Amino acid sequence: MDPHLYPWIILFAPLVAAGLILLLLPRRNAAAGVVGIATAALTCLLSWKVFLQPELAVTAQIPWLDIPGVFAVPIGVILDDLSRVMLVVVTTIATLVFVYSAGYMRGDEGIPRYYAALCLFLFSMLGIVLADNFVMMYIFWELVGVSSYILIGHYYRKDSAADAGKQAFLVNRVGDFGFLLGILMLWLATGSVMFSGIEQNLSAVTLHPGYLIAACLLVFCGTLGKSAQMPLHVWLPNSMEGPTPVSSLLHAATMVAAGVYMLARIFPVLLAAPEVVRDVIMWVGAITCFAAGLMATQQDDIKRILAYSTISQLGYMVVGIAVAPVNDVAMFHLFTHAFFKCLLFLCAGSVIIAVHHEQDIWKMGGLLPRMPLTALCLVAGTLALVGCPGFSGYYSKDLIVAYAHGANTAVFWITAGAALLTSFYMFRLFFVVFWGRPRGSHAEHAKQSPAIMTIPLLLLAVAAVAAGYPAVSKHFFALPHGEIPHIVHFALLAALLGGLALAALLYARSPMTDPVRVPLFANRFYIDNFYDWLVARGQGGLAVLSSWFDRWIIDGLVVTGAARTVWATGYVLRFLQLGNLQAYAFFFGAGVLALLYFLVFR
Amino acid sequence: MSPLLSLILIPLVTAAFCMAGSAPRRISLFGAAANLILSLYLLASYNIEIGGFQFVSENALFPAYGISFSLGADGLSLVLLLLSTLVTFAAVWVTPKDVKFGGMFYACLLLISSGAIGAFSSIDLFFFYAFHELALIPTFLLIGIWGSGERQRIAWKVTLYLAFGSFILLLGLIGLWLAVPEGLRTMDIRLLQQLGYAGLLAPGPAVYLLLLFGFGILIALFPFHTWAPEAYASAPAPAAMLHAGVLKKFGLYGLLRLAVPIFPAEIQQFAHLLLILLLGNILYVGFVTIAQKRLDLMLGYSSVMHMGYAFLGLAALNQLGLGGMALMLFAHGLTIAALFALCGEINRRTGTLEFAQLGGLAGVTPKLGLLFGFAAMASVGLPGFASFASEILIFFGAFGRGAVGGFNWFQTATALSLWGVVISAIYMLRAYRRIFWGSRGSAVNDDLNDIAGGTRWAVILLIAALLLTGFRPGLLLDYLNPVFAYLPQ
Amino acid sequence: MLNILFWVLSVLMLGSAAAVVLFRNPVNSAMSLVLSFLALAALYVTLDAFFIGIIQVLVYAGAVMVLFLFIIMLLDLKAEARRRLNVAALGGGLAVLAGFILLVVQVVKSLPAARLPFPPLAGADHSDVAEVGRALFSNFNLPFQVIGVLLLVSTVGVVILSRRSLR
Amino acid sequence: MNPLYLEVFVIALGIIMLMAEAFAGPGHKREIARAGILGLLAVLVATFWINPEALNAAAPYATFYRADTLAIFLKQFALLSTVIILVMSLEYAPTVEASLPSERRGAGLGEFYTLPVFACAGLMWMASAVDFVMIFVSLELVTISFYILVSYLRRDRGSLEAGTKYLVLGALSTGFLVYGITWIYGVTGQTNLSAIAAALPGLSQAVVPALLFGLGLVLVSLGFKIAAAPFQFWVPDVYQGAPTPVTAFLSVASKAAGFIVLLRVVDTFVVVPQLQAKIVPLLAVLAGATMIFGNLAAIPQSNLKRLLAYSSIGHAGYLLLGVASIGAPFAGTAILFYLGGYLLMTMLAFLVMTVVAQAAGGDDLSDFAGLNQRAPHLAFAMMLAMLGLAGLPLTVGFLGKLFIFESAVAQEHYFLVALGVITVAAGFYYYLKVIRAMYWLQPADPDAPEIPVGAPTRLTIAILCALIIWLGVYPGPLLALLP
Amino acid sequence: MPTLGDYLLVSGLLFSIGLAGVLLRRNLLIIFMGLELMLNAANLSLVAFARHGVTAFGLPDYNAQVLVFFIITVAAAEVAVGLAIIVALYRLRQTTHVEDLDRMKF
Repeated sequence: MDPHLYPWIILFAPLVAAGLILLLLPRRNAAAGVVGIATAALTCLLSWKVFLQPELAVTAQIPWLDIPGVFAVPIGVILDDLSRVMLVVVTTIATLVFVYSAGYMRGDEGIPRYYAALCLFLFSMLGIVLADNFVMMYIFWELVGVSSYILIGHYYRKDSAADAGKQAFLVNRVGDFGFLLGILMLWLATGSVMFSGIEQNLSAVTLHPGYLIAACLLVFCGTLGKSAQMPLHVWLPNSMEGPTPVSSLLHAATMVAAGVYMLARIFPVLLAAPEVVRDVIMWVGAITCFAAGLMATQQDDIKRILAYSTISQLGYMVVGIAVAPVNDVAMFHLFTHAFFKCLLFLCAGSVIIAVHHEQDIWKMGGLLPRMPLTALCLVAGTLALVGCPGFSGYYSKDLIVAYAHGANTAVFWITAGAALLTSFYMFRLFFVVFWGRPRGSHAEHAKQSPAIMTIPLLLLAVAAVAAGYPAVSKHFFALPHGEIPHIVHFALLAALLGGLALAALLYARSPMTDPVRVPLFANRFYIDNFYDWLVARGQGGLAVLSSWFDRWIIDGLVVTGAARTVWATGYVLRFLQLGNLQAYAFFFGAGVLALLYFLVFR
Repeated sequence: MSPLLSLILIPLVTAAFCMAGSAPRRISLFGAAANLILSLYLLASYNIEIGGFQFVSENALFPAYGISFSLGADGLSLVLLLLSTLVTFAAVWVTPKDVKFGGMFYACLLLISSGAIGAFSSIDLFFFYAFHELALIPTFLLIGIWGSGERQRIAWKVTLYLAFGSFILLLGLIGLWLAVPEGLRTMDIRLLQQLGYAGLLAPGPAVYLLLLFGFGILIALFPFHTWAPEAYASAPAPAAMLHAGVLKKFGLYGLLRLAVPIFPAEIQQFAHLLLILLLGNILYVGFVTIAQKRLDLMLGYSSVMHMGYAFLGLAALNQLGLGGMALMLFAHGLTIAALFALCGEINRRTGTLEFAQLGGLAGVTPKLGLLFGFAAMASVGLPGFASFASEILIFFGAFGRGAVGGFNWFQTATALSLWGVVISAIYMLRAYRRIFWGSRGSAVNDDLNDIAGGTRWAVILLIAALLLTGFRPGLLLDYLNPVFAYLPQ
Repeated sequence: MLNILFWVLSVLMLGSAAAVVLFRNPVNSAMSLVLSFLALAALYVTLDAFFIGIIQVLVYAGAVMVLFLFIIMLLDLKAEARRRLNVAALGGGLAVLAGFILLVVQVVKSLPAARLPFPPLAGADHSDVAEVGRALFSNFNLPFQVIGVLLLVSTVGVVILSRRSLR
Repeated sequence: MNPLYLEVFVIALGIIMLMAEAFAGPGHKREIARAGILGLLAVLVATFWINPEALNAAAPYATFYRADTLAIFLKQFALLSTVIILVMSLEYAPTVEASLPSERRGAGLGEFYTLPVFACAGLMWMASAVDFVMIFVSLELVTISFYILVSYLRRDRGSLEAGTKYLVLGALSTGFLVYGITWIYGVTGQTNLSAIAAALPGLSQAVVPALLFGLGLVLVSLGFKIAAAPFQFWVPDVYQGAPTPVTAFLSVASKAAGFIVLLRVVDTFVVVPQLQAKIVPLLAVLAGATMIFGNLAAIPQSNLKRLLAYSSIGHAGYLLLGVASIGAPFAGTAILFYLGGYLLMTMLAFLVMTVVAQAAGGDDLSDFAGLNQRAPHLAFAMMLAMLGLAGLPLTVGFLGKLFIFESAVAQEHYFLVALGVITVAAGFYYYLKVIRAMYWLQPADPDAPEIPVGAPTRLTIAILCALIIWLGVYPGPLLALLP
Repeated sequence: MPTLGDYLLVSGLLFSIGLAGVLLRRNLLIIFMGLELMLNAANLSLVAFARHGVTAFGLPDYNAQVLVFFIITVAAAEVAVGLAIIVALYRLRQTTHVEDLDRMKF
């Protein structure tokens, strides 16, 4: 088969699968699963093929929105190192998660819906990866949003799930508002929506630095929403209402990374833009990664802990984009993070299954002997995440922190501190869940999950360990070989050990409840409450006000008022018809008088 | 007989048969289907290379005034004709079989349809106006007899409001006609457009404002919008589909037909006013929409809100904006029609549209939930639906009027309109979550039957059309682009 | 001499006309109406309109008045029972009247010809009965026939309206 | 054929009908009406074959009588409306019989059928009258016939009351008319319109007030005829009280004749710019007042006859707007076209009303409740009439308004046009009230019997409906009759 | 020698008196008499004008007098019909008073 068709097949196969499942197999659980997995596998296979033949370049485009001579938005694919790597990551992980889901979702009523949505997501995600222009990226950007909305709301009967889905979509829309506006500004300045075109004509904009800054920052809003950076991070923890595989695929490994990927995609623009842009990005990332870490330390829901950790890690990547001279640095961390965070989530998933959909870590405990395999994987993932030397996270995270050190000392210390937090809450998780005595009957009788779930775990565990080795990463990234300053190594190692020690100190004796309580962290700095207040009071109040105005002023006073006036006039006029002949004669005479005066003497 | 004439006459004749009596549903379904097929045939047989008005037929009625019954269709008309026939077919199809006074009900629907078709396909000013008025009385009857809630008060309000609007419009048209230099006096829209291009026709701002507000009232331009939501809330679902989906588009069509070619200068002159008003539509009405507690009212307000985007396209006055506007007429027509159809279905099952009493409906009627989900997503402008393509075009068109480095009126307006996209997501998702997700509402119980039969297929038809044109907007843009190709960039 | 006659007649006519309006009893009103009509006929004569004067006497003072009196007798109307005086109507009516009179006076004043005396007539040897008759039956033939139809119609109408019971 | 004969024929027809009435047996009264209908139709046909050249310009009558297109149109107008009136009277016969003191049934019916014919002759003369003398006598012929017809139902309080009101106010306006003619004659020394027009330019500035005084008085009495505010007060009461066919006759034929005379008079005087500057504003004011009063005061009405009375005032307003726009090329045409459409729609409305009122026993809106379920065809016809009167496109009524407004805009009566739009919108309200009654409401008595409709009436209704729509789409034929 | 103006003034006053009868009196018969007075006033002016506008032959303008003749005739007819109506009204209602005609209003 002509390899030039590979990207198209990769892109559209999932869509076809989604349609197929939705239309033909609305009741067939097994078949739906098979179709879904097969599709994912196919895309994965083809992605590897594409990855392994770098000379393959596709220039063909499908015209989508085309106004001759004025404006054209094609559907086209761009195949460079960036998208090749991303393709591989996405499809591989997706395949594993698809398989894992078959086990995790067993017995669920909405399996076809689930797989259809997963396929739709895969389609959209691949669209983002392959997009060769901004509008196309925006299209799939929206589509991943909606598929995430559907998947988070998979258990739609649960009010919490329904709300979470809605919130995720809306928060992303807020981000996309800025994103699209940024796209519009860049288009107006460069006259093109193609990434290539924008980069070529960028010189035109540099005359208006302010304009360019605004444009870049607005585009960055897209990242804020999609990659859950402060202050738009609130939706990601709530999205944990969705099934765990979804959390691992969308909300840990791939979708949330799309924001970073987008920044990497427009990296040249960011470089060309004034320094301010990258400073802002850097600070946002730094703050996010630290604050999210703080919040993670006080969560009790196993998935929420991981969710905050994801936010924090995304923060690292954003920093990486801002501080590193090449986008590969951030992409490298995205790459490794995808594997180990996905792994962690899948472990959490199997734990949750084992304890009958219990997610509160304070009802678990002592699972190490009962499900050793899962525990092993989880440890691997944790070590990778905390950046233990020899594990993938070590390489990628250190690189970012190193560049941060080069760029800005404060940011360096913040990121280092975040590393400390990371190791603390991860080991806290480990100790509370696996260490000591079970804290409930479910935890008592927990047992290792079936093979269909454990096999993906093991594969991912391998990846999580090995993905960082230079021997591996050199095939994927062209990383700069700068000498990493010792201070960085020292600080990070200290952070790791410090976190571990602190966690062990507090939780190794497996207390029944959390010995430390920091309401500020537990309540996520009350940011969510602030947003709730804003939506309820601000938006709701404004809405009610304007509705009142519409009802009583515009409609009531103006429209109905006018009508009433006419009606009343008629009512008054009719009472001139007294029915009395003498009165009529008088009116007649008066009329004559008026008329004659008007005619003769005016 | 010219195909367009038969396109107008088929509904009329069918309506007459319905009045006469037997099996009105079957007859009108047949008639609507025939019309749909005919309009598709017209689209197919329209020659895009040649462009311009085709299938033209003229017979002069009153030379002194230049009135002649002439029909013709260019790309724009054809797209709207397709919209009309599609929605009519769907509306007839979703009509409940047990509707009372069936004959008259279908007759009214078909009359509205035929009026809209006539307006879209006449190239004579007089009939362009007259055909639209044909729909006024059927609306009055539909709301007054079959409406819900305060049907009588609302029927009065709507009819009088629209009558008033169309008389303002009439004044505008008279002014336009009088502005034609003596000797060239004509009501032929093609000639008027030619004169407009040639700059021989300068009726001046007053006439433009008359047209803007005359049409504006019909389109529910802020602040003349208050008739619409109540009307759609009260009207029976098929009537709401036709009125919101097709009839309301007449105003925008008229602006595209007359204002754009003849009043480009005035549109520029009053662009700021227009921008302010349309922001009223998008933001102010958007917030009003958020505050609604009933689905039907919410949909009514949302349809008002979306008109704001169309006006944004008009204000942009370039090929992008106008193309997007034309595309939006089509997309929004189908979307709102589907939504109202489903709204009617929900009402028939649960007997209420109060969010407070609904909830968890998707568990009981999954297909209904799925279809509503599609329609709602189309309404919030999700990519893949024609709505998205049209909005994108409009936004790019309007923003394109901006200046690099600065941030002028158009850019500001576009930015604020973009926020409207967020607003529409807010209320649509909230409605979906309140009705279909979450825990069961008081009006929802297990023995509600899922959507089925004609309604289901009608809605699927509408959504399929939306998806098709969303994936390949070219299908319609190929017809629309030539219409605005003359515009300067 | 003619001057005095004119003023006497005018005062008589206007006075009796006013009496028509002022009397409470219809019979008295009718009587003073006769007087006013007779004075008017005399005024016609002062304007050399002998034929019109005679017609005036015959038709009005004769036929019309008889009709009035006959009806008054037939319905045997007494003096109006004193009803509550409608002040508004009275005031309004008087105001309108005053205005109208003012208007007329203004107009008459404004007319230049009004100040001139009447031009003399060429001799007194013409019979205006003949003149009027000629005009009536030659020039005014068409209107004359219309008047005929009018009289026919009114005859029919009167019969229809006033017969006690129709056959 | 000489146009003079037309009136002669009509008069002859009337006299024959009177004779027949005198000698015909009790059961044959209806034949008289049928004969009248046929005769008038014959004359109507004849109007298409006359040639005005046959008029001898030298003949004495030539100074009184003119047979231009305007006149011919109004003659046809009068004939057609009289025919319809007679058809209506046939349906109305039971009421007449019931409210006359008669020894045997049918007494007095013959005259009821005959008087309209004489009135018709009067209208036809009015159409041709170009001399104040002629105007006066023909107008009085019409007026006196109407005095009799309005108060015809002697047993009916309403009818007599209406008759009295009409009589007093009509006589009052006659007085003003005569006085006005006097003054015009006094200033110009002429009674013939063309002679006056010839004399006007030579007049000195000083006599202008006197002239305007006379003209004003004439306008007053014409305003009374066409029910222009503030001389419209008689209209609602008289229309409501009079026998329905007579009401229809009043509101269509006598109004139309009034407008023709008004047109002729105004045409005569506007030739002098100074006078035009005085007259046109006056007409504009009258038009505005009339539109407002008619349309707004109609809104609260609940009796259909009274409602139509107010609406006819409103239409007089629009017609006056046309007269005020005299000088616009199409104004004359517009007015006549409007009148033509007005005839069709009003006659249709009254015809249906007569039929329904006979069956329902009243002409309140409540008597029309649910008519759609009882007699869908009648309801449809009524709806058509109402929509036409409201001025909905594709009915002849819309074209009329369109032409009038067009002329008004051309003459830059912007304020009046705005007023017109508002009042038209208000007009929708009360016309739709009728439709609402017929279609929304439930009939008081669901199983009421079928409403009987005579064959001629059915035919007439059908023709009128067809004409309203046909002329609304294709005005050519009607326009062909106009100057 | 009285001028045209005097006659016009007198006739104007007569007209006003007739008008007064219509406006102020509430008895139909008197009102009717008032109407007659108005017509006669008009006649007086007409005759005066006729006398003033002497023709070429030095005679009064008889056309005007013919008009007067017509007016008198019409007036007579009007009186006949009017009185008939009043009689009919009286038979039905036993009144000739305008304020009793109040069935139709508003």
